[in-house]
Amino acid sequence: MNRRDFFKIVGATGAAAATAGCQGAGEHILPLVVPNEQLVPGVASWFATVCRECPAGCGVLARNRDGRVVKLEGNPDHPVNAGALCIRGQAALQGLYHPDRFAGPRVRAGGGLTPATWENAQKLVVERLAALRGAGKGRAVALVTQLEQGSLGVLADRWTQALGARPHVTLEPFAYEAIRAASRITFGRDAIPYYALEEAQVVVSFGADFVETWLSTVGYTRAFARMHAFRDGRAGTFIHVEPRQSLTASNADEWVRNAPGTEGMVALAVLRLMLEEGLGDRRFADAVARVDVKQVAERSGVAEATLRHLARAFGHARPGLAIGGGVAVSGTNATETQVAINLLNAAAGNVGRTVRFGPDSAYGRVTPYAEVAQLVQAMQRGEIEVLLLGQGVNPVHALPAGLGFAEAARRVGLVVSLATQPDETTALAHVILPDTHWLEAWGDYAPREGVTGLLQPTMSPVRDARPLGDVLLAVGRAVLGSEEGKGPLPWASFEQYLKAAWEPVVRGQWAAALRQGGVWRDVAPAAVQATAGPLAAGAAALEGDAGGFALLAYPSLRFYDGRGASRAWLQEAPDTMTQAVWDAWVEVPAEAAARLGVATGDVVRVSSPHGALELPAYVSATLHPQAVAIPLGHRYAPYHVPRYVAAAPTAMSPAALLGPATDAASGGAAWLGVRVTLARTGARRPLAILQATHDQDHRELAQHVDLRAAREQALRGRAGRHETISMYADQVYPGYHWGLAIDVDACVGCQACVVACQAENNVAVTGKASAAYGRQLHWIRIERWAEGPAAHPTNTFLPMLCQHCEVAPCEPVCPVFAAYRTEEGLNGQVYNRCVGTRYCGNNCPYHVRRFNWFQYEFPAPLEVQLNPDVTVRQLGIMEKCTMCIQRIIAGKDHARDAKRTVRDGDILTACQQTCPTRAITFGNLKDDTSAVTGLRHSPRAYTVLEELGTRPGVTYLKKVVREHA
Amino acid sequence: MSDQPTGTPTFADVNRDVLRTLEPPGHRYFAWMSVVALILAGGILFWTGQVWWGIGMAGKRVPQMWALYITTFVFWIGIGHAGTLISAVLYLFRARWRTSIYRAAEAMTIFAVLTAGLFPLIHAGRMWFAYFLLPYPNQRYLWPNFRSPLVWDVFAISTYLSISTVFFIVGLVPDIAALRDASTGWRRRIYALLALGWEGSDNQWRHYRRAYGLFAALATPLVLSVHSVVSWDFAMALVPGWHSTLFAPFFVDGAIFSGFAMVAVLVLPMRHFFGLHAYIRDKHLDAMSKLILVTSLVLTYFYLSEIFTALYSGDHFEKASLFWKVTRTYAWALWLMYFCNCIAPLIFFVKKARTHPVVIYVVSILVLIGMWFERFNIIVPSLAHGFYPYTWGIFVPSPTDTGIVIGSFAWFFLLFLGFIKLMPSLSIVEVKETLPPPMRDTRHGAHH
Amino acid sequence: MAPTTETIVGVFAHVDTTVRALEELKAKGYHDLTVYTPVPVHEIEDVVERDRPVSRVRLFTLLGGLTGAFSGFMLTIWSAMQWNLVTGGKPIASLPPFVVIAFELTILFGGIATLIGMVVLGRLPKFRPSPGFDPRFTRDRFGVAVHCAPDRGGSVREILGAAGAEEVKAV
Amino acid sequence: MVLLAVLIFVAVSSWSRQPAVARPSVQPIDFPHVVHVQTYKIDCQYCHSDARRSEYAGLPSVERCMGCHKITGAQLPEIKKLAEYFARKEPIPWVRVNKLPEFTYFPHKAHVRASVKCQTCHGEVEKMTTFAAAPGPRLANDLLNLAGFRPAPPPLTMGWCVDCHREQNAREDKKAPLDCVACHH
Repeated sequence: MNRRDFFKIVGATGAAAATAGCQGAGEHILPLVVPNEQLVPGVASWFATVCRECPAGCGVLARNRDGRVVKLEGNPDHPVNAGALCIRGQAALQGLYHPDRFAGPRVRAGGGLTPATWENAQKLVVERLAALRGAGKGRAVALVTQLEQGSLGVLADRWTQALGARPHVTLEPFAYEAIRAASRITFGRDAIPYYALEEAQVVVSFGADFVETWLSTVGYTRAFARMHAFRDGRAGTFIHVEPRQSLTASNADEWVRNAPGTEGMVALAVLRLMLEEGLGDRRFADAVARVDVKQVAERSGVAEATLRHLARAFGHARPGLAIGGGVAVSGTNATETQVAINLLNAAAGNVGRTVRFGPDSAYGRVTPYAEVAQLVQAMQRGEIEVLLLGQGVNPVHALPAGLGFAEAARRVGLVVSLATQPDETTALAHVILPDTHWLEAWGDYAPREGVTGLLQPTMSPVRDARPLGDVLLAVGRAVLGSEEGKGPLPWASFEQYLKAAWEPVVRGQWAAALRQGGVWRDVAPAAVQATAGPLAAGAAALEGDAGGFALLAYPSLRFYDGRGASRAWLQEAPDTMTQAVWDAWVEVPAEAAARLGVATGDVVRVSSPHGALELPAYVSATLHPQAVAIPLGHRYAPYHVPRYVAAAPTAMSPAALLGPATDAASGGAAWLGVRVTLARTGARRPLAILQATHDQDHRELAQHVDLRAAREQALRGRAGRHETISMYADQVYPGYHWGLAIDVDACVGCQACVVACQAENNVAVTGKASAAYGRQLHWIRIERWAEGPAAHPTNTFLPMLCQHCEVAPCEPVCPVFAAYRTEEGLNGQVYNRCVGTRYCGNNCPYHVRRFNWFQYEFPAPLEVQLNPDVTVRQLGIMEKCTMCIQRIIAGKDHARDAKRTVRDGDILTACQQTCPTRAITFGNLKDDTSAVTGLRHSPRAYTVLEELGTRPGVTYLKKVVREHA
Repeated sequence: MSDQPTGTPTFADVNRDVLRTLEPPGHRYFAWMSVVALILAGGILFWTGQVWWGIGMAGKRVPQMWALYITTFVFWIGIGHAGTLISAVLYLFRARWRTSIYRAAEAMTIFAVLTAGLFPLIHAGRMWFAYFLLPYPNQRYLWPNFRSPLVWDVFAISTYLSISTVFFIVGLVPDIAALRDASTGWRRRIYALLALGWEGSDNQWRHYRRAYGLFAALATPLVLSVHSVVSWDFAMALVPGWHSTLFAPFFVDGAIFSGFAMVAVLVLPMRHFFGLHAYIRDKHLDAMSKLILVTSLVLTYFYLSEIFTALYSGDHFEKASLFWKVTRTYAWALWLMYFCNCIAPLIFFVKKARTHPVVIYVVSILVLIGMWFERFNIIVPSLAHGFYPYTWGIFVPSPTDTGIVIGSFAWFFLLFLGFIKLMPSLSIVEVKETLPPPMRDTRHGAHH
Repeated sequence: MAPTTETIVGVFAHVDTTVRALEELKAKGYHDLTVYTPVPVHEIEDVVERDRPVSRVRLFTLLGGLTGAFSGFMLTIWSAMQWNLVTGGKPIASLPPFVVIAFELTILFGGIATLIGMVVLGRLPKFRPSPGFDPRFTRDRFGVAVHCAPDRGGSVREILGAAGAEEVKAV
Repeated sequence: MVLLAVLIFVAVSSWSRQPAVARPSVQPIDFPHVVHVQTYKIDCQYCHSDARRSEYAGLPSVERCMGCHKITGAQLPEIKKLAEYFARKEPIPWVRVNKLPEFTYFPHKAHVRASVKCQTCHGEVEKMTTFAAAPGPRLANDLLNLAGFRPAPPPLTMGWCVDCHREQNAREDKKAPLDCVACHH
């Protein structure tokens, strides 16, 4: 049990001892040499920064204890995420403390990479660059980074200009270029607008997977909740068109399954029918004059009645909103599809209302894929001598194999990677100059116009790393032979450059801006005019065996383009739809599976004209019969093998199957571009699937109520609510009575709470075999319960955690009082008293108690992340959700300092804090004014397995289903 | 005693025959001994591994937080019961046929309880903290939770072990005295010590007899309580398939059932190898067979009523659990159990079978298997299909828990093998009691 | 030692002869007798126990049992009061489960008390064999030891012999 | 038999329980509390300044020590050591004396707020030349308990904490928590 274990960080960070707090484990305790006013040992301090796990750029607060960051939370002031954080943001810590992180510069000698000093490593680069510059071959130098449009981007541009190198390339595999192009075509504006979901009455999404990855997942999920949740009284309608029942589709009131690549024609048909119904702007009538609805219905497999119904629903919406994304707008016909969607919005008069140009998304600044392709061609031709790759870019893994980046890179004289940890691309690098993790770095990032977040170091670097900016400055000056303060790159450090760049903006208010996490202002919507010529969108053109299956390669909620895959937390957090962990899979439609004779877990060979992949099958009843789906981004980090998974498969990402095909109109990569054939290999690779069944067997775990009924109950209250009677006197609560309320209607199943809890409570990672055998340790889990026809079920997501029962079955059976009832209404679990009889685990009807089957390890330096306020459990101990008791204690402590009692909002549990849809509410049930008390008495309130009379302290609110769902 | 064929053994014969069983054993005996010891060593090795690496070494999981260990624990406790039943209950009923087998049965009880007692330790995640379950004043002011059936177990089993041991030793004293007077050298000195200077004087006998009767009177309710308490480990829990008031009598009957099977398994070889046919006669076998048959029938009744309640209650969870057990993954274990416990013993309706050693032996083995699986079927499948569909799951035994369970059998037989060579496995005194006391005057010939 | 009383032992092979001897001795007013038997034989007991109270072992048992029951309830209730921890919404002193503990302790203490009773009243353990004892008595012989004044020895031998003792000896 | 088992386990318990450690401490600098507290009457919290605001009491930064010792006793050998540490910008590797088990949460803050004197737990530090503590569970105590005597639990054991909390609650209107998870979570 190592806790408050500071000393290990000294091993981790060179300079830690000097800045360290004082509590050492075991023998020594180290005082500060010079007191650091920001850090009081034992007291958390918070630093605002910006999450860079994806281009959404959410605001983050980093909790620093004793000089080390132990938890990330959303920045409540930040306009994009307003305090919430997604699963990847929560797991960013594991990038910071990643066991595989480069301990310092590396230089390739012979086969492998060998450690080197910064001086030597940089010298290699400098000499090469200087030589090229001398020879006037500056164009042979290319700098590729992830999307950096802030100060760092500008600096990079300066740097490339100063060295006469090729223009700085920003590489984002999912750049939504089709949306840009379509905006250009329809509205004459090259931008990705802001979609005001929160204000729409009806949202029709063509594959836009905003719960998973689309544009700004936290931001749009929040907006969606506001437009859709019954709680806020809007109860808008959400219709989703996609061949696969994705997580987003499961959240739709109506999921329309269409043939892959036919979203465009569906949109046009809807537009035509809408206009026929006399709804919407007639000016667009001739645009769809040539659309044959019958033919569309037949090719897309969407019944004409459904199309008409969509048209009516959308047409009547005041306002509505049509959005496109995911596979729908990343096919070979992506732009046409998006144009059609734009027209829907234009005709319905949503432009300027729910479609807002002005606060444009940062995605609009990504270097076009066409230019990336050109760079790769140049590399192939051997025109590139030096290639610098920033962190976060892993083209070998993330880009379609058809692009041939790997081969091209082999022809580059000097590949310099600034990655923080090894990946497929660093395997090709000659020099590695490890960049600092974004939690250790200065910077700024503007996710959309008007919102600029500031990054600041939240702790001293865990590894010997230098920020990209500093490296560029140092190298640049060395190449140019100019010294500090002079020349085009005069700044001593990137930090200095950043502050200089910001001075005119903040005008001395730097500290305030830092504290707030950035600066934001409202951006007025720009007026745009929609124009359209006649359209006839066809289906996406797919290469490969005509009899094959359309390959749906979609970005994964957990790994995005693969950046997240090295985090064990994300690997062990189940994919909500399949509940699978620690492996990739190919989703095979049931019909095809039956034909091939494969069951879930049988390895299937997926072949396309560009490659083949062997993956275990996941048989899906919902997937379109002409499609197979494989999530992008699956890969393992070196330390995962064999610690958590037996062996690392050669490839798990469908990028290996994709060709060079692009969407002609936009030049964007075509993620929907090939047909694949399936073959049974006979091998088996059972998937670790955590949920035994999605059928709740009439046990009413996840309940729902019809919208009309819900409205009525909201007015009149619900009749016939009975209290379970008990032989014993009700418990009296002298002080507080903590309770939790979970709105099943709001939960979208994004799993953010699962990882947030894991980070907060030192929950260990168990690995594939253990997870598959029901030994995972998550204190909270998101269950998916399916109802209705197998091919078209309605999914309900039920967050399940310790119910903190008043009449808890787990307590009386414990022989040593390790499980008992606290006088504040919690189920206490005293780890150091637990003997491990596991009786409580059997007797808990919800099976939410977790047992430490082994002594689980936290590979260095991951143990540095452990929350000092929570005991790390030894082997043989039972553990479970504590409602974040450490936060409750802290909250009460602060209240006492302020000489008052705890109020709503003083205490947020980790799961509640991170939830993008505010589905979870914690509070004091004795306080009649508290939110949780209100929810507990809501007509939608119910408790799981109520008939057992356990009287849970966790209340659930029924999901509200729409009439037509 | 009209059914005695050849001449009734005299008191002297009894001493001779019983002492014969204690003669230095042959190599066959040692061969058996070493085999058993080897298996035991394996079990211990597995246990060490489990303590070192964690309970995960055993095949347990969510939802089967309990599995083979508790199964075997209950099994052994059950075995113990026959011993006490024979020595105490039948004593009170003055069933004379008990005398020739009760010593072995009692020894079996103690060894079975000793074996069972290991399992809670083996089972615990942190067995080095098992002393938390004991009520002793400590600096933490902490006490066990007396509401927990597991603490009841601690009390029930330690009491059971203590009382059975006392009972056993008291029963031995006069016999050891007999050994003392029949042996010489170091053996004599040891036996002299253990005999506490027993002489069989009238004064000793009168208190002895009274005390013995009282022990029997105490042991009888105890034996019933112990297995009831064990059954409450399950009945007190919420789990569908456990939460039943039927369990206490159900378990007690099952215990006696399996216990007698074990007695047969132990006594028949003894009879064969030591040639004790004069003492362990067909009427003994017959009586045992009859008891096995009766308890089997009662058990069948319990099985039926268990199913009936599940169906009749209309409780969705109970029904679901039942149907799952009967039809799914572990159905084979269930049907095997039904065969061994309900069908196999029916052969004892045939008179010949009741006295045929081989038949009895085979049936007994089947019964033991059946009863082990009864506990398995109560624990593993019930947990596999509980209240919460998300966590439904299948338990797969691992080398560790299998090894430890097998080791426990080795441990038991090791103890028993040791016993039969060191202590009179037949009660000299009580056997003599059943014989007609020597009379010179034949007018008193007919014994009453 | 100078014998103030002498002990005469008669060794018998049969029950009826032993009984006859006892009857005879009692009739002649010899009451200080010790009878050794390999097994309790009720014919003999009838004679010996005739004018004796029932063994007092049962009192020990009763007291032990009561102590057990009492301490069982004491322990459980008192210890529960130490922390007042609520489990499963049940009362602190929840009697039904405590009955189990009390019951087990009743049996345990009762049993141990009985053992003590037997040992104490039976004068066990005996470290030196009593003079009248003979190893044969644990096998198949019955012994009657008469403690009498030295001068009465003769008649005792007579009685024993007449009753049919295999052997009569003074020790 | 049962009693025997109990005894054995109690014996086991005395080592298997993680106690509060108590070692005669050999410190890198021979720091006399007695001088600072008695002679110079320095308040505990002047140096251990985190006690009132943090879970930990905290140690004075080397800089703070130097604050006085630049002048005061600068020539003394022990102070010279201090100066060296400061010159090297190195923390002083003090040897830990009081340590609770990892599974026990003890916030100094709450106790200072409840105006508990440091000496209550740390002993008469003001009289110590070298700081030492003799806490921790002892087998003797368990055995005495077993024998029916109730020795006062030794310092920094659970029973000792609990005694104090109970007294507090009995006396003033204080609310010292007796909830297990208040300290064990």
